Formats: sequence, C-alpha cells, structure tokens
Amino acid sequence: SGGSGSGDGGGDRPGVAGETLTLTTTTSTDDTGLLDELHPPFEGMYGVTVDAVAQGTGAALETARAGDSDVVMVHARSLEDEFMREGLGVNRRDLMFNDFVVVGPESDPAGIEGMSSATAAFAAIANASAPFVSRGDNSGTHTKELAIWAQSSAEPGGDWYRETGQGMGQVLNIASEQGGYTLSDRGTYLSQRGEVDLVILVQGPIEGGPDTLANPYGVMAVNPAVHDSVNYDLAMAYIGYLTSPQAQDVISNYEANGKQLFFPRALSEDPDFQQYVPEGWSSSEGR
Amino acid sequence: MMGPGLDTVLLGPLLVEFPFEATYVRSIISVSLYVSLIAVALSTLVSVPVAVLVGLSDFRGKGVLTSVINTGMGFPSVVVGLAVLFLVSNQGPLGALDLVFTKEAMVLSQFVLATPPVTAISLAAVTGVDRGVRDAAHALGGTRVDTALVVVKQARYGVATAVLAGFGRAISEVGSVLIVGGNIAGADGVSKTRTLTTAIQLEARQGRYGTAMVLGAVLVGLVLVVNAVVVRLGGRGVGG
Amino acid sequence: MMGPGLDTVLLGPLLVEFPFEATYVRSIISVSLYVSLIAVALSTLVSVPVAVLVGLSDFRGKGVLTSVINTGMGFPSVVVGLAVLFLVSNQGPLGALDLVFTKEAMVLSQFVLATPPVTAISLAAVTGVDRGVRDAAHALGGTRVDTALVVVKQARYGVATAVLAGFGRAISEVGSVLIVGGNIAGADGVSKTRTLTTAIQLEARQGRYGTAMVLGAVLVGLVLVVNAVVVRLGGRGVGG
Amino acid sequence: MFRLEGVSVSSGAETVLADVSVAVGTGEVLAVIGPSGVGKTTLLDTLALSTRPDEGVVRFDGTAAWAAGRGTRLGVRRRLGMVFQEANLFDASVRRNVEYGLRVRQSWRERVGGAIRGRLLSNRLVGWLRRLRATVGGDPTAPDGGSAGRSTAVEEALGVVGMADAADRHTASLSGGEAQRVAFARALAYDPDLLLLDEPTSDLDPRNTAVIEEAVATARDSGIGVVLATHDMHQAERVADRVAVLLGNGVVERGPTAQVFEDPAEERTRKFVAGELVY
Amino acid sequence: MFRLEGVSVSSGAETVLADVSVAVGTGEVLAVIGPSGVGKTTLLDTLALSTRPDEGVVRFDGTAAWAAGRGTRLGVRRRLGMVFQEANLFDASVRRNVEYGLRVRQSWRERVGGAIRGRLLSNRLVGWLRRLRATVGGDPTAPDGGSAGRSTAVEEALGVVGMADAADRHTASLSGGEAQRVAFARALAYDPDLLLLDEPTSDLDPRNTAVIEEAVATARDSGIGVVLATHDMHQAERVADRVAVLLGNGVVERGPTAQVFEDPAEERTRKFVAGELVY
Ligand SMILES: Nc1ncnc2c1ncn2[C@@H]1O[C@H](COP(=O)(O)OP(=O)(O)OP(=O)(O)O)[C@@H](O)[C@H]1O
Ligand SMILES: Nc1ncnc2c1ncn2[C@@H]1O[C@H](COP(=O)(O)OP(=O)(O)OP(=O)(O)O)[C@@H](O)[C@H]1O
Ligand SMILES: [Mg+2]
Ligand SMILES: [Mg+2]
Repeated sequence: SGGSGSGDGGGDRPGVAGETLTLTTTTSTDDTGLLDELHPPFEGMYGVTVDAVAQGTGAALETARAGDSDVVMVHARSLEDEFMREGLGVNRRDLMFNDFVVVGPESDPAGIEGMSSATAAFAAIANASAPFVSRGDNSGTHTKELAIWAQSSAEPGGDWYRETGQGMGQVLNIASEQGGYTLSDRGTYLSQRGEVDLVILVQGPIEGGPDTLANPYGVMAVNPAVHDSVNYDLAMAYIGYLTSPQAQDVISNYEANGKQLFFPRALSEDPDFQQYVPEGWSSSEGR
Repeated sequence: MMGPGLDTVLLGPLLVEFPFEATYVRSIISVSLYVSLIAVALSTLVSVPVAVLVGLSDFRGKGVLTSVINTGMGFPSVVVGLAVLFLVSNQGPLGALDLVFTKEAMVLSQFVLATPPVTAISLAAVTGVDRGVRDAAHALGGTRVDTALVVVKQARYGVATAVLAGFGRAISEVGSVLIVGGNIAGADGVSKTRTLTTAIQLEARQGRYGTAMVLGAVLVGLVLVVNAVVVRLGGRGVGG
Repeated sequence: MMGPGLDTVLLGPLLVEFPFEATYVRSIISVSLYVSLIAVALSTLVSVPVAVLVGLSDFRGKGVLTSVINTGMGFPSVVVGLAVLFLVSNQGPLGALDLVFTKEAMVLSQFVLATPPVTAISLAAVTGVDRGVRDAAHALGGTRVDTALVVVKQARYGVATAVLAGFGRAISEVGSVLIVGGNIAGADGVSKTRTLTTAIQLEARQGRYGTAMVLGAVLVGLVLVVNAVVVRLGGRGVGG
Repeated sequence: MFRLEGVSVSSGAETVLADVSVAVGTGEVLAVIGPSGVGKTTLLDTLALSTRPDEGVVRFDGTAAWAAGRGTRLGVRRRLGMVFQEANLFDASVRRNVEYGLRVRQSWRERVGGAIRGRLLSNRLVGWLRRLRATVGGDPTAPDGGSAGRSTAVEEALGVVGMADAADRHTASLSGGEAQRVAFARALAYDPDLLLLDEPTSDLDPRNTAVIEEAVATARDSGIGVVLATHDMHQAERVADRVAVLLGNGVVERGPTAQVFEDPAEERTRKFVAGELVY
Repeated sequence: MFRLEGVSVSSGAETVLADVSVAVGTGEVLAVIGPSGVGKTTLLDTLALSTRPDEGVVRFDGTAAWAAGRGTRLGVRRRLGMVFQEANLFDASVRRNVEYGLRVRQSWRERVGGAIRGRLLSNRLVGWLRRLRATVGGDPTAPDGGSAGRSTAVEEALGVVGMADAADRHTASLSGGEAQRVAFARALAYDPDLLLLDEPTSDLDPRNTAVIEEAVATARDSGIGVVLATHDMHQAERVADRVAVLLGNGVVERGPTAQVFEDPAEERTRKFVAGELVY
C-alpha cells in the first residue's frame, strides 16, 4: 500500500529492537490498567517500548493529527471516521467494546430504574428536572450522551443540566455529591463504585440493556504518507498484535474488582475494518 | 458546548474564529476574577501580618518555620484541591455548609495555594528592611502595629511582588479549582464554577488548541491589566 | 496501575496501604526532581542576571517591563504547555529534535513557567538593595559583573526565595508537564515522563484519593528537603 | 528623671556595658563621651528601651520599665525623642518622616481622617464633606484638629534645622547633613521629655552644628532632659551640664562638665580628651 | 593629576554644581569644605566616575574619562580609593569588605582559586591538591600567590585603623565609628593613586581621628593624591595642602590652606569658617 517502507528507522536496520511506539489514547482506556497487561507481551516480542499517552479523545486525535504519535486508540466512532476520511489514519480496526450505563442516586427521583431504553430514561430525567451531570468535553462518552439526547424527545438545558468538562471519575464524584444522574462507561463506574453514592439504573448491552449504549473501541495507525516521521511499521505490528487471538485473550481475561471490563471484538465473524485509500485510487487497490 | 459556536472550523492554532458567545466568556472571566481576587485579598490579609511577625522577631526554629513556609510554595494544587474537597464534601467537617462545587470552595483552595508564596516573598522583603529604620519606628513611639506599617511600607515593592505572585498563582492554577469547583457551566453557557483555566483545559483536552490559546491570551491580558493597576498604585504610593 | 497493588483496599483517605512498588515511586521522584531542578537551574541562570540588569538600570519603559515580567507569574500552565507543544511537535520549529513526550520538553515548559517568578522576585530583591552599597561596589573598582555579584549577595535572601518559588512552581505544576510530557510510564512501572504531580492527577482522576494524598505527601516532603538544604546553604553563606 | 541602674549589656559573647549607672534629670544635658566602639550607642539604645539589658534596671520617673507591661513601656517611649547615629529616615517624604512621631501619638480615628484629608480626597470632595458635616450639625469652618496641628509642628521643627523648604522632598535625595537635620527635626516635632542624641552633628558644618546646639540648649531650658553621645569634646564642653566618660566596659568618670574636662579624676580621661589614649 | 574642568551636575531640576573646576596632584591633599548640602559629596562622586556630569570634563592624567570607553573608565576607577559619607559596607565579614578592592583587581582564575582555598576546601582537600600539584610537576610549598598577598594587605590595612582583631566579625555588628574605620581600610587596602574621603572621621573620637589623619599624611607622602570633603575646619587646617571652598553652586575660593583660613579673599569664606554664615 501507499505508505509502506516509510517507517521511522528506514529499511536498512536489522530490526525494530530498541524503537519506541507512541500511542495516544483516552484517559478511560488507560485508567483501567488494561494497557499494562496488553503491552508487556508485545514489548517482549519485538524488544520495543510502547509509550502510552492518555489524553482526552479530542487531544489524542489532535496529537496523532500533528504526527506526534504513531497509533491512536479511542472510542468515539464519529470522530474516528472523520480522522480516517481526512486521510490521517490507516487501517482502522475494531478492537473491543464495553458499554455505557445510566447511573444515579438510589432514591431515583426521575423513576428511571429498570427502563430498557436510554432515550426514555433521559426524557424522564428532563421531565423531572432532576440534576443531570454531563461530561461536556466532547469525549466519546459525551458524544454518546448527546446522541441519546438527540434521539429523545427532551432538550437538555436549564438549571438541572450541568456541564462539567471533566473526566469520568470527576463527573461521577460531582453526580454523587449533587444527587444527580449521569452517563458513564461501565469500567470507570465499576472501579469507582466504592466511593460514590450512585447505582446503575439503566443497564448497557453487556447486562442485557439496549444496543444504543454500546461503547466500541477502535485502533488506527497514523498515515505515514502524511507524516513521514511516524513509526508506521511498528504501528502496524502493534495493531496486528492487538487484533491477534493472543491479545484478544488478554482483553477477555482482564478483570477489575472481579468483573470483566472489555469484550473482544476484533475476531468476530464479521470484523469491522476500514482502510484509508488515497483519493483517485481505484477501490480494488485498497487492500 | 455552546450550540452554534461549537462546530466552527479551526483555521489554525491562533487564527481561530472565536467560537464562544460573549456571555460565556464574560461569565468565565468574572468567575476567574471573583475567585482569584478574593482569595488573594484574603491571603494578603493573613500573609503580610504573618510575614511581618516572623520577619521582625527572632526565635528558635525561625529557620525551620521559614523552610515550612517556603515549602508551601510547592504544594501540589491537586492535593490541595483534594484536601479542600474532603473538607467541604457532604461527609466532610464543613459538609453542612454545602460548599462543594461552589465558588466559595474555590476561593478556599486558592487561598491555601496563594498564601505560602505571598507569605514567603513578603517575608523575604520584610527581612531586607534596614534594621535602623525598624528601630526608629519603634523608638519614636510607634506601637507594634506602627512599626509593622513602617516596615511594610519600606518593603512595599517586595510585598507588591508577593501579592502579584499570589494572584498569578491563583488565576493561573487549574488543578485545585477543577477538583473543588467542578468546572461547571450551565447549558445556556453561563459559568457557575468554570474559570478561564478550567475552560482552557477543557478546550485542550478536546484538542481545540486554537481556542485554548485564545482563552489563554484573554487570561494573560487580564493578568497584565491587574499588574499594571497594582504597579500604578504602587508607583503613586512611593511619594507618600 | 501496577497489577497487584491495584486492588488494594483503601482504608481511608490517609490510612492507605501503599499500593506502589518502590521502583515506580522512585522513578517518578527522579523524573520530578530531574525536570524541576534542571528547569529551575536554567531559570536561575537567566533570571538573576536579567533581574540585576533591569534592577540596576533606569530606562524608559522599566515600569512596563516590570509589569510584563510580573504578568509572567500568571501564565496559565496549560497554555504554556500547548505553546511548548507547538514548538517541539513534529511540525513545529523544533520538530526535528524529536522532543515531544520527553523529559527535555518538560524541562523547557517548566523553564518557561519558572522564569517569570524567579525574575520578578529577584528583581524585587535587587531593587531593595541599598544604593550606597552598589555605589561602593562600583567605585572601589568593580566591573559590572562584580557590582552585580555584590548586589546579588546583598539580596541573597530574596534571591533564594525567588529560586525556591520557581522550584515550588515547577515541581508542583501539572498542566504543562502533562501536555508536553504525556505522563508516560512503562508497563513495568518505570516512569519515563511521569512526575509526582501527573501521577497524583492520575490517581485523583481514578478516584483513588488516598494514594493521591500519599504521593502528595511524598512531594511535599521532597520540597521540604530541598528547601531545608537551600536555607542551610544560604545560612552558611551569610558569614562569607 | 531617667536612669540606668547597674545595667549590663552584651552582644553575642562580648560584654559591651558592665554595671553602668547614669541618670539625667529634666532640664539637664548629659554628655556621654568615649572612644569608638565603647558602647555609647548601646547605652542610648538601652535608655530608649530598644535594647533590653541583661542585668540592671531602666527607670523612668521611678518606674522600672522592663518590669512593667508593654503598655507602660510604650508610654515611656512616647516621652522620648531619638536621633540615631545613622539618620535612619523612612523611605518617604521629609514631611512624612517628621510627622511620624505625631502621627503614632494620634488615635486611629484622627490618623485615618488626616490621611484621607491629606492624600486621598480631592479638594472638591473635602468641601463636600465639610458641607455634609455642617448639615448634620457641625461647624464647617472648624480646623481639622489633628492634621492641622500636625502640619504646624512639622513646619516648625523643620524650620529649626533650616529644612522647611525641603518638606516635600523624598529622603533618598537628601545629602548626609540634610538627612541628619531632618532626623533631628523628627525627634523634636512631638515635644518629647527626654531627647537622646547619638552624634547629632557628626555630618554638619560649623553653622548647622551651632543651630543644633542652640536647639539643644533651648530644649534643656524648657525642661527637657538630653543625653548626648558625642566624640566632639568641644561640643560636650559647649552644651553639656554634666559628662559621663565611658572607657572599657563602664563609666570611669562622671561629673560637671568643667570638672571632667579641666580636672579629671582619672588620668585616662585626660588622655582620651587630649586624643592620646591608645587602648 | 586628577581634575574636574568646568563641571556642572544637577539632580532632578536642581543645579548642584555649576561650572566647577578643581584639580589634585599626586602627593597632595585637597580639602573641600562647604556647608551641608552644598555639593561636596556630589563633587566626590563626580571624581569617582559614579556621577556623570551634565557638562564639563573629568580628566585623569590627561584622559577625558567620559569621552573614553568603559574599559578606560574601569582602569581609572581601579586607581581610586573611596570612603563614603555613610560607611556603605557590604553585608559580609570585615575581611571580605577590605578584600573587595583587591579581589576585583585579580583575574577570575586567581579569584576562584582563592575562594576555593579560603572557603570551600577543607584542609585535608587542600593538602591533597598540593600533593597532586607536586606530582604533576609543580612546587607544593609555593605560596598561593593571590590569596596570601591579599590577606597580608587586608591585615595591614585593618591594622592601620586598629581593627585587625575584627577581621572575622560581620559588618552588621560594628559600631558607627568601627564601620567608618573599616570603610577607610577598605579604600586603602589596594594602594590607590587617588583617595577620595567623604567626611572620613565624622563618627570618630579624637584618637581615632588622629590615626586616620596620620594615615592620610602617610599616603600623601608616598605620592597618593587625596581629596578630603570635610566640615571639620580644624581637620582641614591640619591635613590639607590646599583648600577649595564650595558655596552656592561652585568654588568661591581656593588656595593654600593657610591662606584660605587666615586670609580669605572672600568674606563669605571667613564667615563660613567661623560658623557664622547664614545662607
Ligand atoms: N538624588 C537627588 N535628587 C535630588 N537632589 C539631590 C539628590 N542627591 C543630592 N541632592 C541634592 O544635591 C545637593 C548636594 O548634595 P551633596 O550630598 O553633594 O551635599 P554635601 O555637600 O555632601 O552635603 P553634606 O555635607 O550634608 O553631606 C543637596 O541639596 C541634595 O539635597
Ligand atoms: N549586634 C552586635 N553584635 C556584636 N557586637 C556588637 C553588636 N552591636 C554592637 N556591638 C559591639 O558593641 C560595642 C559597642 O558598640 P556601640 O555601637 O555601642 O559603640 P559606640 O560607643 O556607639 O561606638 P561609636 O562611637 O563607634 O559609634 C562595639 O564593640 C560593637 O562592635
Ligand atoms: Mg555609636
Ligand atoms: Mg555629603
């Protein structure tokens, strides 16, 4: 394909040993500790180092856009698609998924417990003018939240709707302190369950909830044709590793507080797969 | 986060079309100034007397105390934020006052952060005041307060720098205000506890570096104005 | 994030069982100290001469320059981080040096943050030095450098406070090092660009407030030690 | 009557004064003479309650100052005027310096009022306030008490030392002698009961020295006690009623001026006065 | 030969010196007398190249100092010793103060070496370095050049003013007269060609005054030029070869000492010397 052989080290070196792969990812991915399980086998395999930089979704993509990282792992499908469309990414692969849950105070003033539709739950919260704490930061979670509001009959706004512009952990804290609802990824909620007075009121697909609450993670290499300084070969090797049975096993075995956090997706029977194709190329040459 | 402005295309790192409504920016500025100015005013009220007291007396352990005050200049803001959060959170000792995620809690944490630098720098300034002038203020019939006032006046340039350093620390700080304030803005774009720094951080996390820089420029401009006013007032004070 | 330590039950805000391996904490401390000390050393090398130069001369616009220096004390760290990021990023002017997400980039941003307070506070200290002493240093045959050395020596307490304020700012700062350093630690728990502050922020983000506070205590202890050493050295210097 | 009784003062390991007693009454000038570094300044500082003696009593009209409370000592200090060996002027205008003693003797109410009238308010605002005061029942033409009295005394004290024209100058711009004269005016302005003068004419030419000496004589005649530390033997002869000679760690000789200079009991005194003493 | 030629100096709006010319040769003492605030200190500052005159030339051995480069002026300043009206001592030990002039005249290499030997290195380390130097070919017993010479000169200068015992004291603990004597030693230590003395004995008793005056005479006899600003007419008579009288904005009278004091051309001079001049 178009960018082969333009990796950082060039082709004249015997191997990749000693090289560094820079990964930008979202804080929620890094915070779970999954990467610390995933990376050692890969690093051992090639004698390389993976530098994982946890940023906001937007910043992670922005860093990759500037060519300061070699590979990106995020969970914001619309932004990922845009990144690919602009020709900045190569070889986007579905990696894994978990799900979102709607959490709120045990007293549940809006009465949404057990609802099977997130949109209905949001509408009920809006109707009751019960406090709702929004990430407000264009993260994957925030994007999802806005999508749900858009589908629901209600308009977010007014005194009860608070934008915090913070990470998930902080938002859970604020919701807990203010007796409000929020949309959270399951992993962060589970790891913080002990410290906040919040319970799951609407489940995600993992526990039988609606598919709208699914949270898929993707991984993309930065296009070496745009930034010739990126370590493309190693990025591709990394993506290959992540989507291999070995890494997918690591993902399905990874638990926090006795709960599985992520569900592998790369080895499904119908793998989702996007490839960047330079403009003007015929689609048959894409692979 | 503000409806229409949001999707404005960024033209480049600094060549952005300003994507906010004026109310949003105005309300953020006013929260920033409110919190920082009140916190620094309180810090000054505490720090300058403490600096004078410590600076003018000799006692065992003065060196240790000075080290402790200086150490305060290195308090990590996140830790201060957490400590204040424990204090004001529902279960904390001040829980009943309902201060979590309010401007008042932010004032408290900024106060804790600004006080050490204001004290330490004032202390250095006060220590530099000529001993003879102190003696004169005392011997000519001054009370301890009179002497302290003379000393502060002699050290006014250093004390003003101390206050400005405290103000700089308070208004530029993001770690603690984020934690205790929560960076909350209403859906209508009116800031409740969002400051310029937390707004900048929010933009930066989203990779909207251009707008972050614009807000940063606003912040720096604001600080410049406050500094110019203080230097102006200080300059006038020299004659008196 | 270190495997086994992770699930350690937090007993309370400060009564935590320490959940880190010693290597992890040691490597974080060493990155923190490396970055802050080098940055402050560089700041001092730049700031003190500038402060002396500005402080000892009279020129039009000195007030404005002073205001600008003071304003630097209010630079928001996130903005400084972004600015440095633009500089060192792949496409930036220093892109060829490959500094993104390295300790060197962190030193650069800390340098930018520490320099204004060190300069402003040194300037205040130098300005307070008795005019007669300056004249003596000059009239007795000193070069400009000799005079500057005498002035700095007279103002040593203030200058030491300036350096400590810069160090405090550098080591407690989180916004810019996070952006330019990336808070990177290897899967083996060895920090590459993770500092105490970014580690604290990481813990706080995950709600592990207890461990955040423990790391905060380590940081404060470290600052205290550095301060005590400086005060000690400064104290010894008085006699000479 | 102001006195030191058996006072010992040390600085660091060194004993400066050992078992020193001196007394000065109202309307009397006591000169303290002695070589450089003997302890004249230390003695004056002890009288001014700036230095606390290791032993002995500092007594003012019968009250032991250090045994009494802080308030009593403040009261004592308020009866003192001091001119330091170095001018020790405040970094402010000459007027602010000379006002200082008067200002700190006013109540906070008077001081704030004076400050506002003097500095912050424009004339228009003052006029407005006057009218307001008149409306609520006061007399709008009444003088401003404190502030006006203050400025008269300040002008007078500056007039004595020939510095009346310099009231608005900043002290940093004064020559050595000018600074010394302002320091003298500062100590005089609030009409103290005891004047402590540490080499008050060391930087002055003959004419200005004479002016200061006249002022001292006038003060003495109006019942003020004066302690004058000086190395100028002629000056001591001219203005002092009594002389105390400090040598070593204490007073080796004391008595009426004429006696000490013309017929000293100690050979060392004679040598010192003649400039022959090698110590 | 050092001279001011038609020098005018103003500070702020005020003219302090207008069209003043004075000269002092080697081996000559010039006394500058005049009332408080007339401009004696300003004149000395101008000679010391600390104040740049608005008009006129400051000439050293024919070279106009302000027309020449910075390096030339540094060279000139290195030939000067100055005692200020206020002691202006550095906040350090007496020794460091008196060393200053010598230190700044050494090369950086010597200075760093001296500092290391004097302060940072323990004796053990010095011994070790000596042995090292011996091994690489030097002479281990050779004296340390700069540092040793420095300390001898310092001790000598302090000895002249009777302060040799005080070398290790900090200047903050000195009495007024002690500080003045150290300042004199500081100006003397590096053997200047021109000594500028601004009221150098104002805080000294007769005996110490005599010591300083003797030192001035000795300096003069060894070919050093001296400018002495003083308000002490007797001192001027005792030590000066020539006298310049400053009144108003300039020199109203100059000449050999005896002539100025005994037969002044100006009535004002006579009055000033007698302490009668009211200006
Ligand atoms: N920075 C300044 N600004 C304004 N006026 C000044 C400044 N420095 C000195 N002067 C004025 O210049 C004049 C001369 O001062 P100078 O110190 O030379 O006098 P002097 O002859 O040394 O007097 P003295 O015997 O009192 O020391 C004085 O009137 C003084 O007030
Ligand atoms: N802080 C101090 N530490 C140590 N010694 C001190 C201190 N202050 C004063 N001294 C010493 O005390 C002695 C007396 O000092 P003092 O100033 O009283 O002398 P003085 O008689 O006023 O001398 P002069 O005529 O020189 O002003 C001096 O030897 C001085 O060095
Ligand atoms: Mg004295
Ligand atoms: Mg003078």
